[in-house]
Amino acid sequence: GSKKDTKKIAILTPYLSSVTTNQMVNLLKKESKANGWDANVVDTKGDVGQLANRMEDVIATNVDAIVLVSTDPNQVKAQIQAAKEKNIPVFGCDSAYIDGMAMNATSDNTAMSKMITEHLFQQLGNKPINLVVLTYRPHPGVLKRTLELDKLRKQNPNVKKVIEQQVNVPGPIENSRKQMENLLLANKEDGSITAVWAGWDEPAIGATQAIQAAGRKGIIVTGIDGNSQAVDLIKKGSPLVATVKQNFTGMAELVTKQIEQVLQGKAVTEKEQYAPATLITKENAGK
Amino acid sequence: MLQVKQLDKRFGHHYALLGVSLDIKDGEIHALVGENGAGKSTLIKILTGIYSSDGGNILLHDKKIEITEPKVARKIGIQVVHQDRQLINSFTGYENLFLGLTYPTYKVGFKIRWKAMKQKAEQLKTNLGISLDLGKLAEHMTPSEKTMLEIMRAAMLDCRLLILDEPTAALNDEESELLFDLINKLVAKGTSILYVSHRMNEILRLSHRVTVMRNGKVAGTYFTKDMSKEKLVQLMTDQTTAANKHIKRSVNSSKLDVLQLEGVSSFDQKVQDVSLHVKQGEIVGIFGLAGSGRTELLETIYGTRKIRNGKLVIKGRNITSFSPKKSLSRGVILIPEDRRADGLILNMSVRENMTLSTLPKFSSIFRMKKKKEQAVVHTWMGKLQVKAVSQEQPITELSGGNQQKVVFAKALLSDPILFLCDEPTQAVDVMTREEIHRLLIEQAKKDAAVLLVSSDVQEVLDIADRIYVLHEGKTVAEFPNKAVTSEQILQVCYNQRKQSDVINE
Amino acid sequence: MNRMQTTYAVSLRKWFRVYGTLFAGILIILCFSLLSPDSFATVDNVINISRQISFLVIISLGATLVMAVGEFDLSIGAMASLGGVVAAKLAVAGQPMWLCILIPLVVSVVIGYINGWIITKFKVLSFITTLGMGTVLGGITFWLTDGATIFENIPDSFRYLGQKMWFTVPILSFIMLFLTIVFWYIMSHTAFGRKLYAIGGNESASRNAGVAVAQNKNLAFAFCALLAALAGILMASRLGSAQPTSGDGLFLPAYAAAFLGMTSFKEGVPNIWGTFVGAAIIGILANGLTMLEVPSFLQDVVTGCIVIVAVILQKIGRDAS
Amino acid sequence: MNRMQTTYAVSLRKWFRVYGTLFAGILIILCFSLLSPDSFATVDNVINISRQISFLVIISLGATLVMAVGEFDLSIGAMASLGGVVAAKLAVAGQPMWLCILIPLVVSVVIGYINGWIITKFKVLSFITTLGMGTVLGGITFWLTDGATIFENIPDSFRYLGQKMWFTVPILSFIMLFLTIVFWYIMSHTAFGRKLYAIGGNESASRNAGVAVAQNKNLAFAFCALLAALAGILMASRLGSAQPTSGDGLFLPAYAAAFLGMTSFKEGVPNIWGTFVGAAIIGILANGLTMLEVPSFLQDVVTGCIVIVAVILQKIGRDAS
Ligand SMILES: Nc1ncnc2c1ncn2[C@@H]1O[C@H](COP(=O)(O)OP(=O)(O)OP(=O)(O)O)[C@@H](O)[C@H]1O
Ligand SMILES: Nc1ncnc2c1ncn2[C@@H]1O[C@H](COP(=O)(O)OP(=O)(O)OP(=O)(O)O)[C@@H](O)[C@H]1O
Ligand SMILES: [Mg+2]
Ligand SMILES: [Mg+2]
Repeated sequence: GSKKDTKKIAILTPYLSSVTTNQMVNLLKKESKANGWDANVVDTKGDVGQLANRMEDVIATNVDAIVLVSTDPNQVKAQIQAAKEKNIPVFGCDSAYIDGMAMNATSDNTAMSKMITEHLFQQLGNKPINLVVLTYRPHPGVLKRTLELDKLRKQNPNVKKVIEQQVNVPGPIENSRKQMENLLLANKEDGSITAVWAGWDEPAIGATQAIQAAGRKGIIVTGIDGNSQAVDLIKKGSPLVATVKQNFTGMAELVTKQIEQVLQGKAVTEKEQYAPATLITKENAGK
Repeated sequence: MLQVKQLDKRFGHHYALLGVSLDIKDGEIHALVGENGAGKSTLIKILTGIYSSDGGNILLHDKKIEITEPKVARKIGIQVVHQDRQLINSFTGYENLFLGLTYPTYKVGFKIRWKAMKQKAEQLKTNLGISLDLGKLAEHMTPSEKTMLEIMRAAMLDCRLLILDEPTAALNDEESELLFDLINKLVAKGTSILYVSHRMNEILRLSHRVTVMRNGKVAGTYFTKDMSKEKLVQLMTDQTTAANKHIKRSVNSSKLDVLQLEGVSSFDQKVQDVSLHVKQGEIVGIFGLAGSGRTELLETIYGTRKIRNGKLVIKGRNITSFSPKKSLSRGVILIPEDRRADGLILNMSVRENMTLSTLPKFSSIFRMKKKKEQAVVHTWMGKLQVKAVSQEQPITELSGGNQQKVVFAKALLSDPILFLCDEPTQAVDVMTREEIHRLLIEQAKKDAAVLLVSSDVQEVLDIADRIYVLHEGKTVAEFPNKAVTSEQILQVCYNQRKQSDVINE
Repeated sequence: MNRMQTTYAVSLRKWFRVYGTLFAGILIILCFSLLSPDSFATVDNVINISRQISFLVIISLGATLVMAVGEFDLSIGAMASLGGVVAAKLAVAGQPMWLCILIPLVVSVVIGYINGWIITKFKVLSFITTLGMGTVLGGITFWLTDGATIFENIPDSFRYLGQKMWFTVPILSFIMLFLTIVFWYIMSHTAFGRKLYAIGGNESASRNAGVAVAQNKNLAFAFCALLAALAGILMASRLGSAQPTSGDGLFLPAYAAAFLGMTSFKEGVPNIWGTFVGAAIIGILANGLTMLEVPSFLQDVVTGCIVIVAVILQKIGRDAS
Repeated sequence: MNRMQTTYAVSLRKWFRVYGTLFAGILIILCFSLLSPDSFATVDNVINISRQISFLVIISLGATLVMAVGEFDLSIGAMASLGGVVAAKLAVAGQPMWLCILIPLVVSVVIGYINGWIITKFKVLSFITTLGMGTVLGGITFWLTDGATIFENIPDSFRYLGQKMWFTVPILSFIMLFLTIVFWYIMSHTAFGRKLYAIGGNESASRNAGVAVAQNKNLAFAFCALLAALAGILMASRLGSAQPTSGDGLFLPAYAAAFLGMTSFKEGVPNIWGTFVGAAIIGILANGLTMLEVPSFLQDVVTGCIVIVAVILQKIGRDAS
């Protein structure tokens, strides 16, 4: 810690351009301001190597706390250790917990994936499921969701066909829309595609747009994250039927509370904390 | 030592060489002459492994050899100085000498032994009697220095046959003399020389035998002592031409000045305090040693080089802003020294090159008037007798002389009142040279003015009405071209140089 | 061989040399048509592809222009993103559609001109200058959006250009074709185009021939930025949202298209129809491979290999002649 | 002006011209030192920066080599990612450390050589060839990792090079300095290096003089790929994990560094120390701006502007002389 009065918090993320990460970072900034802390946001545009560098920089400037947003801490293990040596607590927000960190607040990716996947399967009932998976496995959170999907779909005998496509980042909406358009044309018969499972909301939006534009019926889409564009589409009764709203506000609040405690010299309440996610469907989308 | 038998080379449908045979003896200076595009450079490129032949044999000491790549040619002792300089601009003279050779290195660490390299180079310099600062970067060397450097490079290896492709094209007389000394030294050591040049005087003076090429074929090999300039020209062109003697013209002194310079200096001081004037209908020659700033003077007038101070008047109008575009609109055009680098768009066709300066004539805002363009280009190709398959042929495929004709056609299209010609007949065959001279005189007759830079005193004396001598960027003398001799002009150049040497000490 | 045969072979080779890449494209289309006749070789899919490649074609046209003058513009991706974001912000602010399009286009022309001005005025490398400019633009875009995607309150009118059809053909496809033809015409049939090519061929000779080198180069950069911004705007219109990094992904494919195009039509010279074919090949590959449900990683491998093979084949065609 | 003054002014200008970028770098360092003396201008931070720029320097050295022969390699980012992933996979599979490093390096040399071979054999543009190769490599990396980051079961030994210190200096910094010196030596003092420069200076003259152009170019590409893979391996070691896209972010900065470097030391020629300074400037900017808590978007704007201004200043220095 430093001797100065104003506490300095560094908020680091590689994915500031993602809607949800952005939302959390803004909340963290706001909460910090309310607490009288000086918060500095560093974004590395998807580059984890850079994130490690920037983390070292803020460690060198002796900040009072570091918050990693939407980052896999395994990728900055060495830097977390370095921070620990200098007694700088590292908090995770929508990240994960590993040794050396103070705590992490997140939605449980696996649980969210389970929630949405089961909802999707339930919607389709006993009909054969021809599934398109739009995902991006290099993202650690999305990977966890995808792995859970892999598990669940193997258990479900109704799943007949799975087409997995990696969505290009940057530009996920445009890219997923293109891919979906192509897949729709490749599978013209009704029922040849019955569902789209998207690893997060942006590809879900792209896919929804493609389905709407093609005027195809009988395909449902799900996303994860609950960003407002997606919620809007659900509300309007589009093919996008559900998403899981992560409680980003909750996460940011949890982290802020823990930072407060640590800065006062107290210990964290719990190393891994979950902000419960909620399933958003047409019924509760308006609220 | 070297025999060439029935060599063929085809580019597309067109034969650049057809059944060419030639033999070169030990210690002989063998000259090769022919019009532009006769195939001289092509033959040389085959001998040095740059092109492969489409038929025929090459024999070295009666043994058949295959020269598949430049390396092979060098190994068997064939060295060459190409028509276009083959140097690495960012390298010093020393390093250029060792290009493609095994550098002297330490056994441990492979470090180049720079000292040994320099010693070897200096030694060679002494042996050949060349004075040249090898520490300079090639890009800072004058054309003659570059030529010397290339010859030194050829001499680095065991050199049994040295091929020189127009080595004197960019040299003036003084520098050429240095080169001839060098050639004679090499021949005395038993080296054979294959010498290509458009300058008949050199050929007649230097060579033992001469082979004449015409349209990709050999027109014959002769002993030089049986030859004369007229005979050679006749063999080259296969026709008898009336020797084009210089017609002394008199310029009406009441004519107006087209160009007036008063105390003009360029920003980099390559041109200093130059005053001169050119009248309508007048051809004014500018002579000076290499590096005396002639090119720079023309560039300053044309607007590619920044002017520092002085007054420049064109047709009575005081000029204050300069750019090639503005110069063109005032009727001033430049025929640049380095055709390929500054005169032509190499990946464009003859047509596109010819009309580049005058595009507004052939276009509205919305489109090119292609028909008109084609018609005009056709006319000019006919007028200047440009040898090309069609006006759509890429300009690179034309021989040097024909490229120069296109440059002239481009200039003439813009109806200039003032020609700035920098070495306009460089690397151009005798016939084309006469044509270019005729062309300039014709333009002068139509009241255009010509400012002509040439490294060839004879050329200046042949067509200029008045001559300025330039030295270290300053005009040091002015002669009307009456009863002045080349000796007198050169005298001024050298004396001036001595004078300045004295001042510096 | 008899004479006629030879001539025939020669002209075939020449055709191959000049239209090599086009040929490769046709070959790819044939393959896909055979492998998935029901989905690939359909009118719907042609329309689909034409819409999908429209952004890429438009941005590649700009890349072609600066390549024609012998330079590079590495800021086109960032410029596209900025264009989309500015347009979307204006739309959200309730500005009329024509202003939403016009303002970013004007901004882009200014930025492109500044690119050109720096490069021609100080005679610095376009590579490093536009790399720097791209970074600056990325920062500005980020500042404008706070890093977030803009999608709330975008009026329907903003989606018109990107999502509507005329006579069952997307407006986007019309715009793309229209621009391709316009720029082909400019480059091949106007004095301006001729000057750009002359500058790219030999800058110093062009200057000596009275071509205003700096001015024309600046214009090329301005056009390039304009086209990039337009691509970005149309993309935002199509998606009904603007992401701060949406254009970045277009940068490498745009140059891939232009370079593929250089091997076609006008050998070794950047040219408009070549670029169009190049962009189409890239788009068709992505479309066809997705339809064949080739796994993502294999798609990359196949695309990369086909690009390399197309270039090589075309070269072999040339050398043979 | 009196004679001595002139000479002085001239030599100052010459210094500025030759060391312009270095000067810009020093100026940047001074600024940061004044603005944040407690954190920027510390020994710790110097060590920190030296570690951070090590990957960039290493990959940029490779870029410099291919630029020296007048070509480009756009596959270096993908090569770095692949190198890191292969090394990490081998480490997870329990292979000894030396094998984990050696195998990806050997693979990279082969790939680099293939790049060179395609380019020299078929005389195709390096730009499009390596763009294609980069796509292929990206696909392979994805296939190897299934898109996921590799971090589980990576033994500690794998982290050694990337995380350990010798005498309080990170091994990474030693490696970077060592390689810089080695490649400076190669480029400036061995026949191989001089040949590379000769090829870049005038390819046809070099060929005519008997330099084995194709062979040396292939070697340049092989070295370039080697250095890229090494950067990727070291990055994986440093992070203790390998991401399938980790190297991609190095691609543009590497060329920015090399181009910045071209304006230094040896004017207009890619050179090792210039590249080093260029990479250092990029690294220092990122470090210093973060320490000053400049917001991300402003960092981009500032970085972009400084790069442009550095290049312009250096040019002005040149023109004045
Ligand atoms: N690479 C090429 N492609 C096509 N044609 C060529 C090529 N090189 C030369 N030619 C043609 O071959 C013929 C011979 O050219 P070459 O350069 O050998 O002439 P030259 O005798 O050296 O002329 P000059 O005196 O002008 O140098 C010319 O008609 C020329 O147009
Ligand atoms: N690129 C350059 N950089 C530095 N110095 C140069 C450069 N080009 C030429 N020089 C020098 O400038 C001086 C003038 O050269 P230039 O060749 O243009 O003169 P010139 O009178 O036209 O002679 P010529 O054309 O017969 O060689 C020479 O001393 C030459 O070494
Ligand atoms: Mg010749
Ligand atoms: Mg000259």
